[in-house]
Amino acid sequence: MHISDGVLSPPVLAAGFAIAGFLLFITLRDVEAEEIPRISLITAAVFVASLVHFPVGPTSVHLVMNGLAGILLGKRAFGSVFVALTLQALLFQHGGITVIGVNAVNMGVPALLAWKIFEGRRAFPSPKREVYFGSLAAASAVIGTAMLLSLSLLAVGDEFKEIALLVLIAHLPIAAIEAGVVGLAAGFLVSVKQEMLVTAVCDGAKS
Amino acid sequence: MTSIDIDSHADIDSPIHRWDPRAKIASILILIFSVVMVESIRVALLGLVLSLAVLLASRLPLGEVARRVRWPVIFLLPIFFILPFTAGGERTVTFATFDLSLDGLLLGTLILMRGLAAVILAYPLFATSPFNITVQAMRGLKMPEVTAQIFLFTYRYLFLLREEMRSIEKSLASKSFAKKTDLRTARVIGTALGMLFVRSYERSERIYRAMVSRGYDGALPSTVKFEMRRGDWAKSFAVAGAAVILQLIDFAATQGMII
Amino acid sequence: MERGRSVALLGPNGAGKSTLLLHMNGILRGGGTVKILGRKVEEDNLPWVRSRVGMVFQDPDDQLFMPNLREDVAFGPLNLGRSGPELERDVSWALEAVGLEDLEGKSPHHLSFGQKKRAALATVLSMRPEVLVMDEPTSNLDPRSKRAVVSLIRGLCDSGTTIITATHDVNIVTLMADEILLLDKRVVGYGPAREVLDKREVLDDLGLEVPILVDLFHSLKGCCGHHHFHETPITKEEALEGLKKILG
Amino acid sequence: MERGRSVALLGPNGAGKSTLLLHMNGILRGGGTVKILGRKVEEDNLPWVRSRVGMVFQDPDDQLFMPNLREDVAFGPLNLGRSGPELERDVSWALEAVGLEDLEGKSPHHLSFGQKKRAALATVLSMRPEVLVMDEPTSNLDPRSKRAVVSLIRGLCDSGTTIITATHDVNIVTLMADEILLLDKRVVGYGPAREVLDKREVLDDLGLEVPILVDLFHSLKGCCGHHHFHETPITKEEALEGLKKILG
Repeated sequence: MHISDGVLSPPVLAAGFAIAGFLLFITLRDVEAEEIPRISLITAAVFVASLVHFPVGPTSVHLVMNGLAGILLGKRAFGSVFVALTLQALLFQHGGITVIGVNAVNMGVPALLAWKIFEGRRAFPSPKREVYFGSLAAASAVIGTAMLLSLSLLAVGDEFKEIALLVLIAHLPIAAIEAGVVGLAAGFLVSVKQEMLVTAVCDGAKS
Repeated sequence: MTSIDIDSHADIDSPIHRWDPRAKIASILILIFSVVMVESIRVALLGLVLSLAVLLASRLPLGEVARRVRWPVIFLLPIFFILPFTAGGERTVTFATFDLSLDGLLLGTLILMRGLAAVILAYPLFATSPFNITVQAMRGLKMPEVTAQIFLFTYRYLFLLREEMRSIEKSLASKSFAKKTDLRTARVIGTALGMLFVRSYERSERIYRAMVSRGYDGALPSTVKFEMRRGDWAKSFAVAGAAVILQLIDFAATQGMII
Repeated sequence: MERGRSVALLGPNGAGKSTLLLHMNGILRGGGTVKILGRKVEEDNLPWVRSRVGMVFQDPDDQLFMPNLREDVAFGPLNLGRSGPELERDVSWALEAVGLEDLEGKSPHHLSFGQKKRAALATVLSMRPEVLVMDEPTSNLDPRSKRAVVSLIRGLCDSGTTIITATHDVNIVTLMADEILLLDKRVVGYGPAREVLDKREVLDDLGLEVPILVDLFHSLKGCCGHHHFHETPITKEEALEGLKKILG
Repeated sequence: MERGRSVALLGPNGAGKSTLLLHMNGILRGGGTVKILGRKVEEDNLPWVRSRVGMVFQDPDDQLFMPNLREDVAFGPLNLGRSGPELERDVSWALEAVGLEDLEGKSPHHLSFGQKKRAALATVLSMRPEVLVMDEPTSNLDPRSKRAVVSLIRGLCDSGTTIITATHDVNIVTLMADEILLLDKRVVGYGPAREVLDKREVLDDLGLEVPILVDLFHSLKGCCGHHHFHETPITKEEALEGLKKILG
């Protein structure tokens, strides 16, 4: 879920761009040539995955997938989220151009958080650790996003208090679904293509 | 599903299409930021009119625009309807048993108009050049090389991966799978997405090999060249000037200098 | 179309072969109507259609997504509500039919391309479809794997499954299909394989290859005026028989 | 290997064909040494190798990574430092060679599969390689597109390009290769196409198909003891010629 153009105040927009620019700089400055196709393809896949509908009773929700981006790309996830959000704004008008900075922070910082949480799995020898930590990472990423989103709205003014709360509540079922889907996807990946998860570890180790 | 091809109207002939892409992007961006920052409803209305003027000048199909504003409106309408109940303030109108905040209603209207104007402007901003030209122009405006390349490759492979995802979904449907709100659905979607990611990862390795075998070493060569002509400068000054004037009028209006 | 027959759809790229196949499974629906086993394919009876029509897509990667082969093969029957020994039986049968019973615990992703093609077929066979629809089942296979698939198709056909295959491969089509439907946006020809493949001009028009043997014997007829053959041979055995007769 | 020859690598899936091709371009490097144009492929001379050895992979989508066809075709020459009219000439020549000059502004996802295959070839041709290495250039193509690719390969070969192709397609290999290298983890055989394809047992062992015509004439020899053919015919023309002689 992202904020549209026209809602936030200039200071919030500016802060969004400043933080996003800074994070882009530090997470992408040492990218090697061979990483570029990988980051791009995973970004495209995250984009496609976020178009998938999941049924919730009579209605359905879109997946957010910033947690999965964090798991797969490590610190590169921030750039990935930034590019995916910009493309979503251009192609689907989800979000908007002036809020790219804020939205990138709201979704990209929790993606980095998800990466760190997922890294925590290595202290546990359980064979199912990828599933559990994947779920935890994904749920944290969604809830983190919802909280940052609410904060951005509150920064505009008190009149957004109720809306901010509503946003937070609306994200709870999404967090639950995302925990399930991403956890199982992480379990699948570790059994089929382990190096996809290990790579993220290496990138992290380098930084 | 919505079309994700933004190149389809890039070959129309219009003043916006003929504009140097770097100048076009910079100027329209300035106008968009100016529009979303106005505080006065009347000036926001003026901003909406300006954005429509740019849109008309671009000769882009208007039906397409109507479709594009749908999503932001779905996002903004709840705000528009909730704010009158939550904003409080001194000016209220009593409607049935509710006290509606006039300030909330005005704020909602302002937000809706600013949002609409920004979305309308975004369309001529990006749909009047093919996506790769837009990215090359962004490079001309100092977007870093790595980010530009990720944009290009992500955009290129979005279409392919979307086809792959659709094929997977067709295959699920043909095996009588129906999504439900349950753990098995989460498992099937989780592993199907996992498969999509594995394939994407492996494809990225093959792509890198193909790039290296054709001499890639991290830099993306381009044949695209831009040149600013007199007309480009004129259009840029007009649009950026409009953005500045909008802010000046807004300042005057919020200070009570004009009504 | 009769039950237990094998029909091949032949046509150039973009002739609508895959589209027609998708219609048979109700995944695409459009203006006209498609009838399967005597019933129209409609929204109401989609579950019925999909339980009877099995669909094998061209790219096996699109169809294999479970963590191991056995789960993938069990996926369809599970969706149809089968369970217990019935499920076990169907899954094991399908794995044996394609000769992959030893690999059931493997992740499909780690199989070779030829194995994946067969695995994809098994995931559909396990649903025990009455009609089996296949898009390019032999494409990209090496000759040994190709022969394995062809003999599997023949076997299924003999045991009463109706088979519809879209293919480019004119040299192999005679081994696997009784009838051929020529497609180029619309139906251009339909008939027994032998007759359709003998129509050189029609095939040329569509940019399709004339099978190597048909081509050879046509040319032979053309240049030497020999009429030793009642019919143009379409299999090696027929060609050999014919040549033997001539040579005494 | 001589310059301007066309060699086909034949072998079953997993025989190491693609791996060998990758070594030729220095993308993979391992224990042994690979020599190209008389020089070893080493870290130091990789740019030299890559400017001379053009590599066409099997899946065209992996090679068309630029936003439109012209930029994709210009990618290689630009990396080699070409520019201006020289660049223009190479790009236009490559696009014309594959017959896609009208589509140069299109993005890859608007091309058909056959067009993509040819486009991928153009992206490498524009580098004017002396050695052209291709992985399954005809796979998944319909017969018309296949013929177009084969005649393109022949043309390049005639104009002095050395061509190395990995393929399964034994029936088409005679049209495009002078020599065949049989591969199954290691080199199993090497020689003129005619001789290699005549070795039935070796091909059978590898699980490869015997070309249809070779198969037919072998059987003919086997059953009737005819020795009218000095050599087993490998093309339709040879077969026709031979049969004509017999039939008088």
